[in-house]
Amino acid sequence: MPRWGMVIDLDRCIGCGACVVACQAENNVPINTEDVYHQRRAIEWIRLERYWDGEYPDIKARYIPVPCMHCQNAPCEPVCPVYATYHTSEGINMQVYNRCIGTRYCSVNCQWHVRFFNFWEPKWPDSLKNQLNPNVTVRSRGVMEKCTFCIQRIVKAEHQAKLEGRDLRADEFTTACAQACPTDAIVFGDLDNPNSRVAQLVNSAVNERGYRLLEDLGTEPSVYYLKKVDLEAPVEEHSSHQG
Amino acid sequence: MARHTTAVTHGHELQRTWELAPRDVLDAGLRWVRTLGAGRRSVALVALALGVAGALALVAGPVLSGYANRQVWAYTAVAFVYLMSTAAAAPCLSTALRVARSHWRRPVNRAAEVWAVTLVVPLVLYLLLMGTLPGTENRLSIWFGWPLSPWLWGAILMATLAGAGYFYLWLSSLPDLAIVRDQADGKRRGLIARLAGPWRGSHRQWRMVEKVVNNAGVLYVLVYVPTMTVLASDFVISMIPGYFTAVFPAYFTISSFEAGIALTILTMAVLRRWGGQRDYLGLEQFWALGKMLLAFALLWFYFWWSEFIIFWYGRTPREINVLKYIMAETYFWPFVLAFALNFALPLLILMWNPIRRSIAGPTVVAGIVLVGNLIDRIRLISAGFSVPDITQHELHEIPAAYIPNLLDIVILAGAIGGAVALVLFTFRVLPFPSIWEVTGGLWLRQHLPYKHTRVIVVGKPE
Amino acid sequence: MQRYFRLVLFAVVLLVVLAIPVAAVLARTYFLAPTAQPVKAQPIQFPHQVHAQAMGLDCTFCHRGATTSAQATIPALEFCMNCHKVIPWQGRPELEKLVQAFESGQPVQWTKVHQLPDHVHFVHAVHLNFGFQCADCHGDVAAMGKPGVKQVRDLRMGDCLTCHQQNNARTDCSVCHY
Amino acid sequence: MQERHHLGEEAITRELFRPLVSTPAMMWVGFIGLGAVLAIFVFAVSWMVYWGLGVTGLQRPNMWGFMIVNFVFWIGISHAGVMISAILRLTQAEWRRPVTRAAEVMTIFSLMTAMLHPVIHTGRPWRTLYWVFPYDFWRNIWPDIRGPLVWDPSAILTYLTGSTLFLYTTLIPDMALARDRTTGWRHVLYTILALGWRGNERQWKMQTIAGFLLSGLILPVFVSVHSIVSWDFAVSLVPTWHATVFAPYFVIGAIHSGVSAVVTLMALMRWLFRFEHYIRLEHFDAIGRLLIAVGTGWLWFFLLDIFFAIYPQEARELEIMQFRLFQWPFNVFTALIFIFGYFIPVPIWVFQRFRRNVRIMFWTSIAVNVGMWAERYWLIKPGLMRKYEWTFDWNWYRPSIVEISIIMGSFALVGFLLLVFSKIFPPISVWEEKEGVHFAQQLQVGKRRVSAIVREF
Repeated sequence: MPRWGMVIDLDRCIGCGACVVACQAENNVPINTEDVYHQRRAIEWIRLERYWDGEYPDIKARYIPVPCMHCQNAPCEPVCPVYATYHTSEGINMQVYNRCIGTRYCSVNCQWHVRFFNFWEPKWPDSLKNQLNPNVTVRSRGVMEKCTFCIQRIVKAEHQAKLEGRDLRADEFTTACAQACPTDAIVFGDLDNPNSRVAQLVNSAVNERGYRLLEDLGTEPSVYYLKKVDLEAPVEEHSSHQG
Repeated sequence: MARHTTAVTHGHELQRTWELAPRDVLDAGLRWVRTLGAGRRSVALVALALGVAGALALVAGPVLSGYANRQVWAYTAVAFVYLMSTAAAAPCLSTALRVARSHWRRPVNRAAEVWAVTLVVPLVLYLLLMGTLPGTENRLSIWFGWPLSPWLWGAILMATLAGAGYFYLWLSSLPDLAIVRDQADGKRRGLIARLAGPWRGSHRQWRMVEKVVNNAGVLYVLVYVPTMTVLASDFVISMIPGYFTAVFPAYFTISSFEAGIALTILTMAVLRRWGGQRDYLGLEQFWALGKMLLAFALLWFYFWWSEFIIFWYGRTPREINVLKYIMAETYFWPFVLAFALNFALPLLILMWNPIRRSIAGPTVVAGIVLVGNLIDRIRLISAGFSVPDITQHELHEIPAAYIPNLLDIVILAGAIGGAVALVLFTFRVLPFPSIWEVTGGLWLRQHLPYKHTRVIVVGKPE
Repeated sequence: MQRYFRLVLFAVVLLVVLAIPVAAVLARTYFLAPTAQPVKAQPIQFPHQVHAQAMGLDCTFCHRGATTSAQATIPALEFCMNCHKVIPWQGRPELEKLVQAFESGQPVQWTKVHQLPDHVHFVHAVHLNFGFQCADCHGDVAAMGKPGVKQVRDLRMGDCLTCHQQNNARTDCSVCHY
Repeated sequence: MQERHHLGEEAITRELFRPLVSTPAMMWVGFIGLGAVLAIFVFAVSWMVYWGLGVTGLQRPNMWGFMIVNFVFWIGISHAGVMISAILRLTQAEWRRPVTRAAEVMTIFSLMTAMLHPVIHTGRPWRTLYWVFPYDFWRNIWPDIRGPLVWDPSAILTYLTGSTLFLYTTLIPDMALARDRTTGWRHVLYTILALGWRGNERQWKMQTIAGFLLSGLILPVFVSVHSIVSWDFAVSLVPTWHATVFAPYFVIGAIHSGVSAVVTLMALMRWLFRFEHYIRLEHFDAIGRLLIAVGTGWLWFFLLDIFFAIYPQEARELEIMQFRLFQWPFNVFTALIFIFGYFIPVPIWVFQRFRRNVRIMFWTSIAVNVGMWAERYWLIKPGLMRKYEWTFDWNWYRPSIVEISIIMGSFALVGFLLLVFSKIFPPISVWEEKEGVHFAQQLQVGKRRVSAIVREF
């Protein structure tokens, strides 16, 4: 049974936002108009957070893409009264849209703010209706949604492997965000498969510049970050969470 | 209506109390003041000897080995905290009963208040223990770097508590002390006369005492609760890194009230069995206090559970480590015992009304609770005093359990023995039951014919 | 009788009250069960009996996607016409409709019989590959004659889950819902 | 000092049934005023269900808002009923008699109102109902009992059932009384509700036993309800929510606000129905003394919560604590909680003179509930607004007009239901009042006549 995970190399991330766009296209994420942004109700399964390092004029922009962490010990899961959020045996924190009644408790208990609520019925312009991905459910008003690690791609690959009577190969497919990343900063794969890139990165990087967001909560996120290498910066303390 | 006709169906012993004349109360009250009796005297001497042994052990062990090794002091702290949660909690019970103006409390009050006389023992122990309390810099504490914390502020609280306790005890026994002064023989006259002061029983004095006694009791409770809050924090919470809990001080206080009630029940049982107080301490008192004990056993569980569920549900590494330390692994058996003796057994026994409405039932449960409370305190204090490095933010590795040696046991027994000895010698000075309260109650109760039966009518003066 | 009237009345009222939830649950099961639905009318009365039973065609002869993809697929009209070009159709109203549709280039709007909601992703290929027969879920369609194909299996979530459990398949929600 | 008037049984019946037969002008004002607000409420709820939660002021970090705060508030109010009637019944406190009925009714109506909030607050309320009733066993999937949101309805529905039964049990003798004195539709209604009550020995015995049993059984439910509501917040990892003290703290806060609400109700009943002979100053006195103890206990837990939240010195916790203690508008809320919740009312209650002044008791009890509403808001919102280190996700919460209408409407709803209730059922328990008259005695002690109470022993 694979255990899916992701490594995001912040040293490679240039903050282009390709991952965000790819995710929106792949997963039928509603279009975030300006209004929606102003209401703070934008839905971005992977979002790009920008923060500043240093003081003006000696200032640098830093970017950090934040998808769902797919915690192995997720705080959002036990609080759902209807099992709409759920941990699969492959380590993915799933959202079952049809089951969801929209208590939003999972979002309240998610410290990464990666769960999104459909405050309005999502609408697409007619010209865009045909670009919707048929393999992904279109969510209605009143349900939560979040990054699924492109579960439709996972399922498809698994079925393909099954039909061909073989095991999944390491890195035979990847998520939309990783696929779109021009600098290859996002790597997705099976953490338990020693041949996969993600496992190699995690195992080699844990002692060097790997960390996970809000690790001290003990939720065991499946998304690892590789710290930015700043050649000019003075040597600083390793921090377990981003500040 | 059914409730009327069942008026005088039970509590035969009780009837006796309210048929007595004030003279009988006086005789009963002065019995131990006149003579303690050989058996009781030897018990007192044994207790005193234990107390002395404990003091010697305290000097032989912890004091000589100094303050550097905190673990040696663990059982001194256990003795201190145990006295604080039993003897010092009992007067709070008497205050609660007074404020609620229940009439059955009248013979009970003194049995609870008398334990205030032992407050000197925890006070001394606290002063000794102050050396083991680490300063507040470089570690977490609720004192947030106040100057001279925690020592000065804790000491002030303890001294205030002791003062309030003695004041409350003195005030509530003032009219009785005057009776003893007027009735007792020469030997103890001087002391008692000084204690009774200028009490002449004038109208003004009575009005004042009746007003002030309640307020003194409330004052005692109002000091007791913050004191326990501070002790819970200084002796347990801030000694266990990562034990971030807000309900623990409440748990500590509530479980102390439970033990205070248990101690009162046990005192009552002893007085009833060996003190000749059968007419005053009857089913009514044991039944009512049994109910209270049951309620507080349930509260013990509630406050423990409030803490446990949050830690268990939060399951951050910090919380899991604390749970492992004080409940699940290191101090697992003490915890199980404390759980059983403070909550499970009292609930299972006292949930049956026939058991509650007996003398033996509440008494046995009171004994169980007192043992349970001791084990609970041993668990918490040992855990607190066994962490080698309390400056860290959370427990990274779980320390081993602390196993007591003989010296520790002697210290613990000595503190308890000393307290018991103090109480026994107090009975030489204070009448039991409280003469003025019981006779005061006699005035307000009458038997009246009612429909087909006779009922007790209770006056409720403002 | 008069004596027990109140008792009986009380018992009856109590039973009625207790029966309400049970009745509601049963009613829900019955009225919302897909198998309870009447046979759906199709634009062309396609006789499975003739094709699958009398002629002995395999299901996958027409539903070609079933073994390789998620959808079983309904054959295109061209596929039908491979045979029906040579089979006389004049005077047979159903076949006339077919040919007419083919000639006008309008696809036939078949009515879906086995309706799974949009949020359920069922993959035919994997199930057939595992060794299931079409009839396991669809019943003996080959024997279904005149009124048309009827849903014989419940196919609600409990049904899927039970079957998955029996065959040691994964029961993660994400197997079907995403 | 009990200002008891000697009243015959007939007089008691007549006076306590008065609201049923005559409608004071103020009552009409109440009906119309509350009804108008209620209409707005219904419109707001329909609007919200139709358009979705987009019409509220909720957004990303602030996924829970006014409605959850108000839910907690009403659950708190509902704790008064059992506190007053069950605990005081078990301890046989005489002064409970005139307020039990009102307190129990308030419990039920405020619970119903409270229940409404989380339901309309979900994204798809129709789904919530569709899956709960009737339960779809054929889906082979069950609610997740690990979730506090499953504990919540279980506890609240149990409490609602229990307190309805409790109210009904105490209502039966009065229904029989009403049945014998009415005609028309009221007679039919009361005949059904009286369940053939004849007032014989056995029936009274059963009724008494039922009352005591229900009082005892409902106590654990009473404690569990608000504990579980508090765990909705405390089991989550949100800083300042994840506090062990929440359960007892919420419960005692609930009693504080609930008993204060009972005082408000007592004063209103006294003014509206002229029940001066029944709701007497001594009752305000006694309930005031109870409130001093409850309020002080609440303050202790409140301070425990604050102190031990700061104690770990964790940046997250300190950040929020600093925010809600010192920053606008939460500094105002802090002041409101302290001043209205404790430092105005409790020192006033210490003086018997003020405890015996209905006007002062009325306004102090209102002050407590203003403070307690602020407290719930203060407890719940800042944690969400400033959740964790994600400064880019910090956000303010501004309730929309829809939410404000719902909050206003919830008060109107409870008030309206109470008014309707008092038109149909006697707002003071008639039989308990009569029983109290029988228990009251006078006792000659020396030169003084002392009020006394017959007690069974």
